[in-house]
This record gives sequence, structure tokens and C-alpha cells, in this order.
Amino acid sequence: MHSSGEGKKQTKDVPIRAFVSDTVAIPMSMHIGAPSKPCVNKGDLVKRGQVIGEPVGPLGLPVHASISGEVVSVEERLLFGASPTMTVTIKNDFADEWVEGIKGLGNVETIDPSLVVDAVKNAGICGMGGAAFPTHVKLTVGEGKSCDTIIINGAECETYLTSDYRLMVEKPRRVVDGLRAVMRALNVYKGIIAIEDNKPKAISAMREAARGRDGVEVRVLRTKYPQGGEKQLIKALTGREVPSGKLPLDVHTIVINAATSAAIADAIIDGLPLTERITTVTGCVNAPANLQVRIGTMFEDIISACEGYSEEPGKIIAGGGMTGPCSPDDTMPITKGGGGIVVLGVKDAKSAPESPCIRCARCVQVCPMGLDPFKIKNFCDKGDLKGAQKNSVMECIMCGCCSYICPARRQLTAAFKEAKADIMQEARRQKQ
Amino acid sequence: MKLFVSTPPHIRAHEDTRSIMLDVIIALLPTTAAGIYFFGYRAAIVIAVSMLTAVLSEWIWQKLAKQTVRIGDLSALVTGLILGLNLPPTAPWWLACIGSVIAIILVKQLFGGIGHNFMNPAMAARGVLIVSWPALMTAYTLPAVFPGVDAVASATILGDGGFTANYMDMFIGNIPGSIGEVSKAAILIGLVYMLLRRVVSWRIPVIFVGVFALLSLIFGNDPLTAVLSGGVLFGAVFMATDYTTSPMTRLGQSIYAAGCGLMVALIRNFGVYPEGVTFAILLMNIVTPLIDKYLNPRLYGAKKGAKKNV
Amino acid sequence: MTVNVFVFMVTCIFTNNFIFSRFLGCCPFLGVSNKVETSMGMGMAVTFVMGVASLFTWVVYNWILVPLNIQYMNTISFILIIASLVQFVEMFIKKSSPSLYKSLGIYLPLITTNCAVLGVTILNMNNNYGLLQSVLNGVFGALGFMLAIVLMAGVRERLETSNIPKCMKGFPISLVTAGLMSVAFMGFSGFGA
Amino acid sequence: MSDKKTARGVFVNGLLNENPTFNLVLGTCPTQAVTTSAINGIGMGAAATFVLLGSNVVISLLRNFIPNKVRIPAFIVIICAFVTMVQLLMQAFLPDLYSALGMFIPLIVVNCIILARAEAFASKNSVWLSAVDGVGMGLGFTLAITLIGCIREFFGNGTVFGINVLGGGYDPMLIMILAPGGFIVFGLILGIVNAITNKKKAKNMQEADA
Repeated sequence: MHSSGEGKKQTKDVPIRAFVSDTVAIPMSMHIGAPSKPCVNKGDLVKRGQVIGEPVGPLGLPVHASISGEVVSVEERLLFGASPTMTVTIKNDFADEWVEGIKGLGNVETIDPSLVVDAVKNAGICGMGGAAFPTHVKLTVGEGKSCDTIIINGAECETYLTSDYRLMVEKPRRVVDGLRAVMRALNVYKGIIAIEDNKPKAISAMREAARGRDGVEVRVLRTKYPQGGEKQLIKALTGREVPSGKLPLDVHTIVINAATSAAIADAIIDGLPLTERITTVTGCVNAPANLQVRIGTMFEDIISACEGYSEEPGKIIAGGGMTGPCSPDDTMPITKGGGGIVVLGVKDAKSAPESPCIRCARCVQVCPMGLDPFKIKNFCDKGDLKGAQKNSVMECIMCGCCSYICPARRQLTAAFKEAKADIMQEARRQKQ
Repeated sequence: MKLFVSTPPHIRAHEDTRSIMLDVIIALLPTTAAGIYFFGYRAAIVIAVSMLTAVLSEWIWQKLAKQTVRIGDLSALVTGLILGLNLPPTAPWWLACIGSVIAIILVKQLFGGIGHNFMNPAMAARGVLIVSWPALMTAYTLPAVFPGVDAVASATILGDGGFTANYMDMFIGNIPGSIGEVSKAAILIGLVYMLLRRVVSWRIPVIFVGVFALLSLIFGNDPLTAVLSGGVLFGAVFMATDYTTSPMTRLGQSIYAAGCGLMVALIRNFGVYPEGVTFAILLMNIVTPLIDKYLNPRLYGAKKGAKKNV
Repeated sequence: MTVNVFVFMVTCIFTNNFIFSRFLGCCPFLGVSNKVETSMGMGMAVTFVMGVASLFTWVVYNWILVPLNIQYMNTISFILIIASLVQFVEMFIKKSSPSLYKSLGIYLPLITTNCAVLGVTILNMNNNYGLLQSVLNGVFGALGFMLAIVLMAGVRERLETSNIPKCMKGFPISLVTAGLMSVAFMGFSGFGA
Repeated sequence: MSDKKTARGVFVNGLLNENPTFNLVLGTCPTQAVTTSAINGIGMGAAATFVLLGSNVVISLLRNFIPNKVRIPAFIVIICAFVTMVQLLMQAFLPDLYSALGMFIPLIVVNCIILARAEAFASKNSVWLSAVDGVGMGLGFTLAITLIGCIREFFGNGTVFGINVLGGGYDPMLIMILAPGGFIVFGLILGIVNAITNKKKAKNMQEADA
């Protein structure tokens, strides 16, 4: 599979620049888990970093204002085809004033380790690689479990995206600091920063930053999508395989995205909540860029900051080309997990019709999970969910490799996604 | 603004069915050219008739069955070309016609068309022709350019005709045989092209020929002569590698290829047919579903020795 | 001796395959070849019955029918032997190994009318095979049957997801499949000769 | 089907509607094994028809006397008696045909058509109807295998009933009279028969709708 380097050329060497928009729309549901409860009202004046959504439930996270200004609305909005989500819209006063009480804990090597997890939670940090799983939950090692390795995922194998790469090149110390904080918090002595071998600049920058830091090691991986998949990364670095239905912690590892690690460092050292992130804007835009934007910035504002569309847009992808969901229009806000916006022209946006499988075996050979995608697809086409399940469709990680490689243009990943959803719904129904 | 919305991935590899088939055709060009060079215009006619009939059969069938016409994927053209190259240059035109109709209608379309046939169409058709008209299918003439020999002898190196040739002639293709199988040099050029384009992997051709050469040695034949004579190389490069009828996993492909090599060696040494490549590949084609059923790729995270559900 | 047995085995299993060259046992071959697992079960049951039937019919034919000069009673005596044998085997397996019965039991009644079984006993008689050769012929012939039916089942499982024309579904496509497989088996012509 | 069976209905049923070969797909072994020529087809068909007629009549006569439990062995014994009769008769009067059909004559015993008719029809119906059913089924079988025999002989040998119809220039397609030809021709004919029946069914449905 050679898609790993695809589409990165445009933005690979574009330095990060900051962009702040007139308004932001901050959804209450940017992480996996129950949506947060809005705690501001229309007309309130908020400052940057102020909590505007309170955590709900065990996987809950607080949401912070990413700019200072006036709340213009608190209402439900449609996000990426899912059910409507409460969203707080703030008009920027450009004072960019931080809320009171922001205070760092100090040097990551000397702070009290027991404060780290709470600080991460209060900063509203979730996985910024796209999965958006609340990070403090990941860092909570449950009864009877243990962790011996923390992995920082700097593989960024997803096509088009260069935001993690730029971060590692420009702010490598922050990434290492975040890792050290987590290692100290969990009393782990081994930390690996994993980078694909097509990113030499990031490798040398990270090596430089990691020099002299206890137990931190930079490891170079072969460039191969989906190298940055959690399970693939663990296998490549430790030789361990996460058993079916288990978590990385069951093989004593925790995987954290590079951007998340930097956000952890910000939260510990400076006490800053998660209010901005780096996102790659590329494809059919006039000035492809890596922008540091506030959470909740609209796609249309971001695209105008990149000098607009270079041609009639056919598809806007929130994330990379292999796994990112499609945006129905350009009025979506950037979320905590939004590493990129990829605009495809009309020609590239159209999908070719499916033709019959010629059994070329490419899908079998690229599947990182060792599935028989062509066989599962046959079951899906017949509507035979049991057959699909027997052939381990639930193990599919939705990396998209099979669909990418298929010469018959079969929609394998899409069929598996649907099958997985149907199977889970059926399981829930039977439970009740 | 009207945007397309679809499930990821949003990008696709460049290869599609048509481009793969086109690559196979390009890889077959040296062989085709060599065949026509050595056997003259009659070879060209045989190939043309068989390609034309193959495409026409597919078109007519799909029209009559009210299916999407898929001759544009070039698979029928490939089948016709391979079948034509598998016929002797003296084959009458009707033999090529019947072969192509059998390949496309009986072996491919009756089973649901491209990707659904369990046997390689060109191979199965050749098998039917060999069984039906053994004399016509083995009426090999010497190449037109063969120096100093009357071009009527009907013997191959495999047959009982006492014909001998040196390695160089066998490698270049200056020997009697089926149109496409004589020039080993041209076949190897095609293989290199397909390997560079990643259309096929080295696994099936190399293991096929390797196992066959080894067994030839064990049976007391000269392995080099054995490999350079008959259709072993052509079969290993262009027919055993057929996607649809070979196993999906790497281990499965290795077993399949070794089986092919074994069967060719057995048939050449113990069977009534002088050449066993066709039957060897057909036999392994029918084993392929079982190989695919029992040799699954190893599931990530599966326990050692745990059997995957089949 | 061993070489002879080996050659005989190759001939029985491949060259003169019961299905692909002798047309014996076509009904179960077409009827019970949907799944590889059931085909294997059927194949094993047939192998057992054909071996034992070859033994018994040889004994009855050569020690009873021939001395009494009533050879014309062969068909009726053979079919009775096979029927009672199958009945006996069924009862025996049911008692001794319920698990085996569970996997093979359903095929046993079908074997009585499997013409491969009666066929092999008649072949043994027509060819004047000795006792050992008869039993080997039965066992190897049945193994050939098993090979054919298992291969067929593999292909048919694959055809399940194929887009076969409506009028060809079921028996017609199975027969064409068998025909093409038998073309491949022509490659064994001359083996063991 | 109406409850009251007429002799005519039963006969036509066996010959066409429930043709043992094309519709019920029974007795596939001899259908493929002996159909290398048309004359073999007729011979095999005649032998099977004789056995069918005889066994149907006798079984129907005895249907109230045979205990249910041992009915299958009893049927087999009755069928076997008729097969042995055919065997001896053919050996005496048609030795050439007998040797051409070889072991498939004794194998009529296990031909599923005959046992199936005994079980499904003769053991439940009157002697007269059973006889008609036997003849109908037998002729249906004969018709089918003779047809297959004609086709295979035509392509594989250039002749029909031994008469050369294609002239000397024809290079016969040998595979047709070898094993693969048996399977493939039978399969294709079944496919064609299915296509015709499907069309008829669709037409009937349309008419029923209208």
C-alpha cells in the first residue's frame, strides 16, 4: 500500500500559522461519550478558556470557550450527518483575554504526578488524532491492569495530513514534555515516539528534543498505511497484538497522538485548556496551509484564510482521505479531533461504479487485520450479517485499505461500516 | 454548493480492472510478436479469430441476457488472446472460434461472468479442444524460419518425434509448438513487465517452474530442457497467475503453484498427454476453493493455533 | 506388491475416478455436495461401506453363489447384503459412537441407493478380482468418490455467491461444473497404465 | 393437481410435467453413462421402462400386504427380481446392447426413479394407475436419455442412430462422447428446459394476473 505519502506534498513544508476568525461555533459533543451540558446563555460575555460546557457521565469532558467575546446563540446544530448537537456560538471581541485562574503546574519533571490526570481532564483533552476518546480515561489504569510503555503516535500515516508533522518539526519539546508528564503520572519508564521513515525532519527534531529525557526513545517505522492505527503501531513497536475486543492497556501499552501529547504539555506546564489545534487545509484551495485555529472555527472561514477554493469543490473531507468523514457543506466547525480539511474537486469527488470482484487478492494482502475483505463483502451484499460476523467483520478497523486498492472499485469499507452498525444495533436490541 | 457525501476512503488507487487487463495484454505483446515472427501470418489469423470471437461472444451473451455489457474491461480480449496463443499455428479457424465460445460462454458467463468462473476460461477451453481434437491440437509445424529443415514435421520436443534443438533455439523460440509458448525470451520480458507493474507477484511463476524443474531432475530428465520445452513457462507466467482462479493468500498461492509444478511433472512422465500444463492448471483450479477455504490470512490478535471460523 | 498397490490406488482414485470417468454415484455427488463438511462425512461413510461391501459380496459370490451355480442371483444378493450392511452399520455406530452417528448417520440410509456401492461389487465380480483386490478396489474407489465430492463441494460453496443465470441455478450449473472438472481429470489419463 | 387422477393425466405427467430426468433430476448416473449414442439411450430406456412397469404393478398389488416398516427392502427385492429378468432376457436376445450398457443394467436396481415411483406412487395407487405411471415415467426417461444420446452422438461421432448425417468432412468433437460431454450436455439441456419452463410459468402468472 503506497498511499501513505499521498497528498502531503502541498503542505509538508508550509510552516504553522495562526488564524483567528470572527465567530466560532463550539459543539458540546466533540469527544466520544455523552455531550457536555452548556452552562452559558445567549448574551453572556465569555473569556478564552472559560468553561462553557460541563462534563456529563463517566466519559464526559468540559468544553472551553476558544475566544473571548459574546455568546450569540446556544442552539442545536447539525454536525456531519449525526443527530443535532447543542452548539455555543461566540462572536469574537478580539481581546483574546484568558479567563482568570489559569495557572501552570510547572516543570513536567518535578510536578506532583498525581495531579496530571485531573489536569488533563479539566483541560478538556481528548484524542486529537481523530478518534476523540477522552484522554484522562485512557490514562486511568484500572484494577488488575498495568502499563509498561507509553507510545506517542507521530506516524501520521493518513493521506494529506501534515499537522502532526509540522508540530513535531516546530514544537518537538512540547510533544516530549507531554509524554514525560504521562510517564511520570503512570510511573512508566519507557516512552516511545513513533515516526514513519518518510519524515526525516520530524525524526531529527524529535531526537534532538528527546535527548537526555528519561526513558524516551524515538523509533522510526516503515512508511505503510495504516501504520498509525493503534493496533498496528503496538504490533510494530512492541511485537504485541491487542486481542480481539480488548484495549491497548490489555497488552500494557497506552497510545497517545502527538498533538494530544503537546496539548497535555500545555495543560500541565501552562495550565491552558484545549482551545486551539493545528489543522491541515489542503486539496483544491489556493494557499494550502497548516493553520493553528481555535476550536469551533468554521470551515468556510478557514478556507477563506487559505485564499478560497481553487476550483469548484466536489467534496470536503473533515480529516484525511482514507478515514475522514465527508462534510455536507462548508459551515461545519473544526472540532478537537479535526486534524485536517481536504477539498476535492468535482472530478475526484465522484466515485466510480462498482464492478464485479475479480478476486485479485489485493484486499486480502493489504488488510492490516488479516481479514478476507472480499469474502465479507460477499456476505454483506447478500445481507448475511451472521456470515459477515463469522468472518470477523467486527475486527475491521475501517482503515479503508481494501476499498482504496480494489481495482473493481468495490465499496468494501462502506459495506463493513454498515454491517458493523447493523450488528451492534441487533446486539443492543437482543439485550433489551 | 453541491457536495458529494460518501463513506471513506475518498481516494482510490489508480489501477482498475481495465488497466490491469491492459497491462496483461501489453505483457503478452512480445510473445504474440515472437509467435507471429516464427510462424508467419497463419499464427496471426489464429490469434485474431480467437480474440474477435471471444469479445463477440461476450458482447452477444451480455446483450441477450440483458446484462451490463462489460467488454470494455478487456477481460474477454485477454482470454481470446491467451487462447489463441495456446493453439498451434496450423489450427483451423473454426477451432479458434469453438475454443473462444467455450471459454467465454461455457466457462465464464454461465458461472456469472468475470470473477465468478472457477476455472481459467482459456485453459478450460484448451482442455476441451485437446480432448476433442487431439491430432489438430498437437499438429505442430516447425517455425517458418527454422534453418534447413522441411517445415512439415509434426513433432515437439515432448513428443516421440526424436526432434532435438539446442538451448538457444528453445529459449528464443525457434522450435515447434503452440504460438505463444515457443519463445521463452518473450515470455520472460512479459513477466518482467508484469512484475514491474505489480500486476502479478513472483510467487506463482517462480514456485511453479522451480518445483517442476526439481521434479524433472528427480525423474531423470534434464531440467533445463524440461522447462524450456512445451508450455510450462507460458502457463506459469500467464495462466497460473490468473487472479480469479488462483488462491487469495500468499501461502495458498505457494501451495497452488507447487501443485501445478507437481502435476505437470507427473502428467509429462506418466500420462498419455505429452504436455500437462493445461490439465495441471485446471486441476489446481478446482483445488483452489478448498485452499481458500482452509488457508485464511492470520487474523490480527488471534490466539496462536486458534482456528478462524470458516 | 507395494508398487502394484500404489499403481492400483492411483488408477482407482484418479484415472478411473468413480464420478468423473465411470459415472457411478452421481446422485449423491450432485445431491450432497453443498457443503465441504457434509461431503467429507458422506465420503467417509461411503468409503467404509464400500470396503466392507466389497469384502462381503466377494465372500458370498465366490463361496456361495458360484458353488451353487446360481450366479444370476448376484444382483439381488448383492443389494440385500448392502442394504443389511448399511442397516447394521447404522445400528452399530448409533450404539458405539453417538458422535460419529451424529455426523455420519444421516448419510447412511442414502448409501443403499448409491450406485457406486452396488457398482463396485459388480465391477469386482465382472473383473474376477481376488479378495484383497476387491476390498482395495472398494476402498480406493470410494476415496476417489470422496475426492470428487469434496472438490465439488468446494467449488459449489464458491458458486453460492456467484451471479449465475437463473435457469442454470442448481443442477444445471452443478453438472456443467462436474463436466469441467472431469475435463481436468482427463489429465490423469494413462496414469498407472 | 386435482385429487382424482386420470390415466391420461398420470401418463402425461410422467412423460412431460414431471419428467424424471429433466424435472425431477433422478437417475443421473445412467443418464450420463450410457448416452454416448442414441441407440444406447433407447435400450437403457426400454429396460428401465420394463422394470418400472413390472415393479409398479407388483408393488401396487401388494401395497396392502407389505408391512410399512420393511417396505423399502421389500420394494428393492421386487425391483431386483425384474432387473434380473431384464438382464437374462437381454443377455439372451440382445447380447450386443447388453454388453454396450454393461453394468448399468444391474444398476437399474438402485436407479432412484424406480424406487421413488414405488414409494411415491405405486404404494398408494391402484394397479391400473400404477401401470400407467410406470409406462409414462419410463417413456419420459427413455425420451430424455435418447435425446441426450442423439445430441452426444451427433456432435461426438457425426452420426444419429448410427447413420452418418454430417458427411465425411466432419471432424467429430470427441469430448462429447467422453465423460465430460455427458455432464456438460446434460447440464446445458437442463438449463434450456429450465429456461423454457420459467418462461411458461411467467406467462401463466401474467395470464393469471390479467
